[in-house]
Amino acid sequence: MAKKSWMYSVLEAVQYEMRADKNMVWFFELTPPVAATPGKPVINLEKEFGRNRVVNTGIDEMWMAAATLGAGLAGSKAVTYIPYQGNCMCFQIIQNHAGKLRSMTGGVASMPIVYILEMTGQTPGFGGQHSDYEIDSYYMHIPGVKTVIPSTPADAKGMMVSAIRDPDPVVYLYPAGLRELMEEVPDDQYSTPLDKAAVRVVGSDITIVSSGGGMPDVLDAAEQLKAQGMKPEVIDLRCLKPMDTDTLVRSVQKTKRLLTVDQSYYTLCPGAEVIARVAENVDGARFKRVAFPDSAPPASPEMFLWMRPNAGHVVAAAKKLVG
Amino acid sequence: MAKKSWMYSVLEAVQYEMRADKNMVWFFELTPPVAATPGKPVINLEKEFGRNRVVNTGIDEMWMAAATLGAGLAGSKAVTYIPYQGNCMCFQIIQNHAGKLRSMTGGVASMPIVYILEMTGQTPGFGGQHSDYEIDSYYMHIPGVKTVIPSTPADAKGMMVSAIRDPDPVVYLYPAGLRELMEEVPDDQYSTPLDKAAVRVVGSDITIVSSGGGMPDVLDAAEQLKAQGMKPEVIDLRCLKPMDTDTLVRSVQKTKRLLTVDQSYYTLCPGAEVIARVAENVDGARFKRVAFPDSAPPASPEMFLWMRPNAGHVVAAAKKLVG
Amino acid sequence: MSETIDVTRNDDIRDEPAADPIVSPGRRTFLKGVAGAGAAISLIRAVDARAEGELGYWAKDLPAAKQVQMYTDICRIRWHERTMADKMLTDSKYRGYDHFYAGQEAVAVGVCAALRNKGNFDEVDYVYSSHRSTGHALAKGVDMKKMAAENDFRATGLNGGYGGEMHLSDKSCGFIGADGMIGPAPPMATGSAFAIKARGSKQVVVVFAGDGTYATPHFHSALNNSALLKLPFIYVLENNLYHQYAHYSLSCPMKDIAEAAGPYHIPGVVVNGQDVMQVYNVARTAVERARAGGGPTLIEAKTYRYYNHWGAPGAKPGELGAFGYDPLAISSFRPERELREWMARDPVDISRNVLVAWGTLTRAQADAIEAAAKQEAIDAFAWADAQPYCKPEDGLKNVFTQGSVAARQFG
Amino acid sequence: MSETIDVTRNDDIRDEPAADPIVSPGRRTFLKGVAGAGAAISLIRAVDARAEGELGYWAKDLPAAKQVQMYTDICRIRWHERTMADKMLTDSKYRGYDHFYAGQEAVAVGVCAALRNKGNFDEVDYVYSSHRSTGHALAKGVDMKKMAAENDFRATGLNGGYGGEMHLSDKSCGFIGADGMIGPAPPMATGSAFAIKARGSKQVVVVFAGDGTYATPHFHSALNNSALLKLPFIYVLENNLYHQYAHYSLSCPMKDIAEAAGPYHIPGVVVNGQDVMQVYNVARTAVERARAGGGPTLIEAKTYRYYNHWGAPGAKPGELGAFGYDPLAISSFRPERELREWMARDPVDISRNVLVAWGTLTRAQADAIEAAAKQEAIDAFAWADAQPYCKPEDGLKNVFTQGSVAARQFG
Ligand SMILES: Cc1ncc(C[n+]2csc(CCOP(=O)(O)OP(=O)(O)O)c2C)c(N)n1
Ligand SMILES: Cc1ncc(C[n+]2csc(CCOP(=O)(O)OP(=O)(O)O)c2C)c(N)n1
Ligand SMILES: [Mg+2]
Ligand SMILES: [Mg+2]
Repeated sequence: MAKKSWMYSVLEAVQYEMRADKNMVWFFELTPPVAATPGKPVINLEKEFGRNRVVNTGIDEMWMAAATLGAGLAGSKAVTYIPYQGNCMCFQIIQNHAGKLRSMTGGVASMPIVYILEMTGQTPGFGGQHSDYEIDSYYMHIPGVKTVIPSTPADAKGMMVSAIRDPDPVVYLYPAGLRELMEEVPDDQYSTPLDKAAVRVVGSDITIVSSGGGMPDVLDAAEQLKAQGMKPEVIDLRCLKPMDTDTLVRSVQKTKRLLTVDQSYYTLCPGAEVIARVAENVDGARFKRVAFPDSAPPASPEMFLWMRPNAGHVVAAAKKLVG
Repeated sequence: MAKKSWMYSVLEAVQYEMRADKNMVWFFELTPPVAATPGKPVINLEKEFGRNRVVNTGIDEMWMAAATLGAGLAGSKAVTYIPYQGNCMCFQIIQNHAGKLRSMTGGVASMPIVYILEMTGQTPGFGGQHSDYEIDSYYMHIPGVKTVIPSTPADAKGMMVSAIRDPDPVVYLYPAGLRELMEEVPDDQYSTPLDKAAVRVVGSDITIVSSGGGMPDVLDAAEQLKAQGMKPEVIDLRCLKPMDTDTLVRSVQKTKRLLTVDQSYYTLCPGAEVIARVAENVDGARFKRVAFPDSAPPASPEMFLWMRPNAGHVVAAAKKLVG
Repeated sequence: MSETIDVTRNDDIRDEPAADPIVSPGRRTFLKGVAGAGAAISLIRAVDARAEGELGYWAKDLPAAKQVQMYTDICRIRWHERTMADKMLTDSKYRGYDHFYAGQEAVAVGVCAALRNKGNFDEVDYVYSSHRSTGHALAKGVDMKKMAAENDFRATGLNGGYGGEMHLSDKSCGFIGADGMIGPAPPMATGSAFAIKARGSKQVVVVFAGDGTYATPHFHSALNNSALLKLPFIYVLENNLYHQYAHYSLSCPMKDIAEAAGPYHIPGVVVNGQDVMQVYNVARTAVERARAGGGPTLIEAKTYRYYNHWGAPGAKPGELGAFGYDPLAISSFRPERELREWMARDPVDISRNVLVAWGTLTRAQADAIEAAAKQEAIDAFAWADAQPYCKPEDGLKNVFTQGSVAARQFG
Repeated sequence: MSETIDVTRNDDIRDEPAADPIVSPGRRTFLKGVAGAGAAISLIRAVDARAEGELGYWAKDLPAAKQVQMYTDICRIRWHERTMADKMLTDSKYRGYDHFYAGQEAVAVGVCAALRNKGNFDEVDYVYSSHRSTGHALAKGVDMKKMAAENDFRATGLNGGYGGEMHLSDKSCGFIGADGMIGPAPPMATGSAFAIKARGSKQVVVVFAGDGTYATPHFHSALNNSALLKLPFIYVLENNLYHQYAHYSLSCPMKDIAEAAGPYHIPGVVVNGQDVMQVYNVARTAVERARAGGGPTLIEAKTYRYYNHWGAPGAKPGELGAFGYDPLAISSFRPERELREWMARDPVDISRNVLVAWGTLTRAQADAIEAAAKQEAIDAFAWADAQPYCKPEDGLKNVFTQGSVAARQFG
């Protein structure tokens, strides 16, 4: 047990699995799989496992995705880490091949692979392509891949273990804004399921649902609301697909108020699916979404920070919905 | 006025605009822009405007999308027709470039372009990649492009005129299952707005919302329901983004029942957005979705036809919701 | 050769490329040198090599049984195609569609004859195929009956009726599978080759891909990454001159697509795809190179398809090939004379003539093999016809390895 | 030349490539023949051509004013970079980040000197740029003040603060714009070239792209389609040896990336990117070819960046270049000696020395130009500093041409 960052927790999980399985491979692009955390040994997958298993490619995320899939089809576990700039370069391969091959081959194809897709959305000043947070929606519509988005270092580790051990393709979204989060994470290998949401705060007045990069602000907002006497229930989706409908429905049956919070664009954000599932199953509830407007994020910090959902927005929206 | 097919209506619109604007170009892949309809002259854009303006490319839909965008940035109106097999090969270009350049350049970039993206979803026997109907969701989450999906030849023409004349990029989805639809379509050039849903059937008991390839079955179901004494209101979305929230909300305020019908996969289908928008604005309504399961479409006709939403499914779901 | 010839697949023979026998070392060394040089441009023209006394060194070493197996497989593919075409044209209950491989048989068979087609999944060589998959599947060792059932979407088909022709897959012989998209298969195949190199399992990966794949962005990715990483990967580009209704010159700026290998500093080889022995020679060279860690090869096989792009339009029951069908009056639609010219260089005839000339088979034996192949195809389609249809609810299975997804069409 | 030199941009001079004067026809014809041949492999090495007495024919014909403008632009870019580096290192209120272009100035200036940079939007030549955009923008004619304001996200910046460095765009001089993604800009640029050809407007499109773009799938698409359609398109590949922290040999199987032009049957030219006159020569040849309907050219300019990939880490205020920064102890991080070696072949020095050697300028005049360029940069950043910040609500504008989108962050 030690305080670990998101990426350290992930690489710790990977290192363990790569030691256990000599065939497992890792594809990266330019940024080596290296992580350090105070008091723990540096993890450097490239150094430890060599360039024969841990390969640095050119700038070709389509190839990374296709090669990862091909490695999986050859029976080797494979993971790739795709930087956020390339997280849609690989889209078609995941959508049309990784997501469909098991069904199309009637169960013959086996793909024990993980796509770590970096997301940004956190950095003012980079503009449109380098500050966007939108791929959660694109990837959760794809059938045949499990799309998850851990929001804490501990989940990051446990869900990476499950993702690697899962015989099906997993899209593992990494909101890079969580890079600096640190928490106590067990040293042992453990697994966290790929189909369960987490109730982070138990309450009864309103259900607030978010995921990934939205969670820190939502938890902050929940503290503020509690300080003001409200009892919010906070759910971290964690798994976008399959989505844990039961946990959502059970909560809103209790609270009758549902607020979703997304850093993704409003139209067809994950919250739309959350609301639709709950609305199909719970009568007489009230609903509200907080999300990024349907606009590419402008570079200017003034514009960007005003548009990106934050704790203040969540507090205000929750009060409106409950009040 | 004459009976025209979907594609004839579209090419008629394009032919008129290309005659009016000598700079306008068309990119296609293998299948030439040719359409015939009884009693009317054959339209052949390649022949009429020559290979200098109407170009046949290799199998490279990424290039088609990028080249269309580049032509637009150079100030020329440009349209491309991308076959369904390639309708995600071009995804990243539309998502990250066409969709963002206007915002990223602070309004400097101008992109008078149209992406006709063919969809399938209708053909049993082709399997996973050749029978899917899923891109409506992917493309409607993108900001900065208008995503429309006409469902009738008359709308196909009017919305194509608007799309070409629109200064912004338009993703114009073409559900190829509508290929055989014929209806009276005016010969003159006219335009249909890119942001208005159409109320196809006026009713008061339930609002049924669908789009594109789902419409024929929904209209059929509405007839059956009317025959059984129900008064369904049927809305054809037509415009997925921006979505005509007003028309939806007004209808459900009246009916208090909302059924959405999609051939897209359930999770994050367009109906999720429809329900979420209505649920945010109408209290006390009841909601239900009919959609394709979260699975790639199997090739076997028995499996595929059982899974694809049809009129019978809509009738049964409507009765459940109203009853 | 004994007088009775067993035309069923003899995998023990097919799976062992003949051991290196003693032949003129000077000549062999020369040929190997050229093929393996990895020079910037090592474009080797093998077209009509035999006519010029240049038939490569490998084919001449083949044991008779192996030669016969290759001829047999060509016949089996041919009669599978012809039987299927007749089925489509005459049986309205038949639901399968197909992209026919007839005319290109020597490519699939010549290449697969140089591969390991049996063994554990980490021993057998892998083949990635295209939308035009039936020939590749049979050459690799897929069961004809199960394939025929799959192509008509039967529950007991090779892939349970989920896939059909464009998604055939059979791990038992290393047939990773067909893919209906143009482009992605080659880079996917390089990923399998990477996994093989990483685990040291000494397998080789072949992708069969059309001339249409040259223009895809994936072409560059597959060749560049496999060259950089020296992967055991062979790109067999079957240049049948057309993609759908477009002549390849519309999307390729060169005459020989193999020229594209140059900048990657890997061998680019042109071969006469009608002659199975010539195909075998270049494939075997590429396979040895790949297995020895020498990296990838691009093989361009010049060939032709006897039917149209898709289905059997223009064809008549009992007759080979499709003529005179040009629905859209497309400018670059193939001329009928071109087709007749290629049919005069038929892969079945060529392989039969070689074996007769070499004294491996008599004409009568060769005819018997072809007749047996025809019967096998007829039997396979009859078997398929008797298989059960799929259960609708099974459509919710096989999304993931375990369980099934929820029905959503009922609301 | 008069003693007083105006260092502000003189577009009339910059926009007219010198008319074809009388030079030795034999030599010119030879050079044109080589460059324009479109032979399968027309790889021309221009590195050190001047040292070997091979300086091309175009540069020698340039009027003095044009030569001076090129030198001036090199100085302007250099001092823009240096001033911005100092700003980043010393002014905590400065919010801009940057990918520095210092060291590569001769490429942007040599290429843009061969282009039309003024005129209506259907007359001016187009430039597509990369994430490393400031040098390209200045060479093409973008206003330095407005660019500096944009890079600090000011409301009155070139793009209203929406874009920043990676999305600079200015139609008035044909600067279509920067793009932060690696790959898509080249195929997009070919689309502009297609539109130009279709409308017959005789413009030329240049894309500046790094060595990192070679490995992208888009590289093949851009070259293949522009070759097939004979588009007026020039791919200027600035090979500065690294993409981020990876040496280009990790993703390119050849020494000269220009070799990749071969299979497309278009010219592939290597040029010394430190010498503006050599760059101008090859660019001018490519531009004339493109404008005359001869199709595309791939130019590989060998060059180097003096700063690290991004921002100013390792740099010190007032000093040129960034040394000794290697945060991740990355194996292929550039060695300090490599940087020093390239700085010894500095584009500012080289262009200054050429002009002094040719008698176009005295050293004193050249120094005065550089001093004025420095002052211009200082003034530009001062102007930018005084500009207003953006209004938050304006973030909802510019999604579409008309109107604005709804705020959604408030629920
Ligand atoms: C990405 C993509 N675009 C378009 C298609 C439609 N399509 C199917 S086969 C084909 C032609 C392929 O030609 P080629 O690669 O030469 O193979 P051949 O049919 O000649 O065997 C095309 C364009 C597709 N399957 N995938
Ligand atoms: C598709 C994509 N993948 C990754 C990145 C991240 N990235 C930004 S710049 C860069 C290196 C580019 O190298 P090169 O093309 O040589 O240009 P240079 O930086 O040397 O000017 C990378 C990988 C990106 N912007 N886009
Ligand atoms: Mg072909
Ligand atoms: Mg570089």
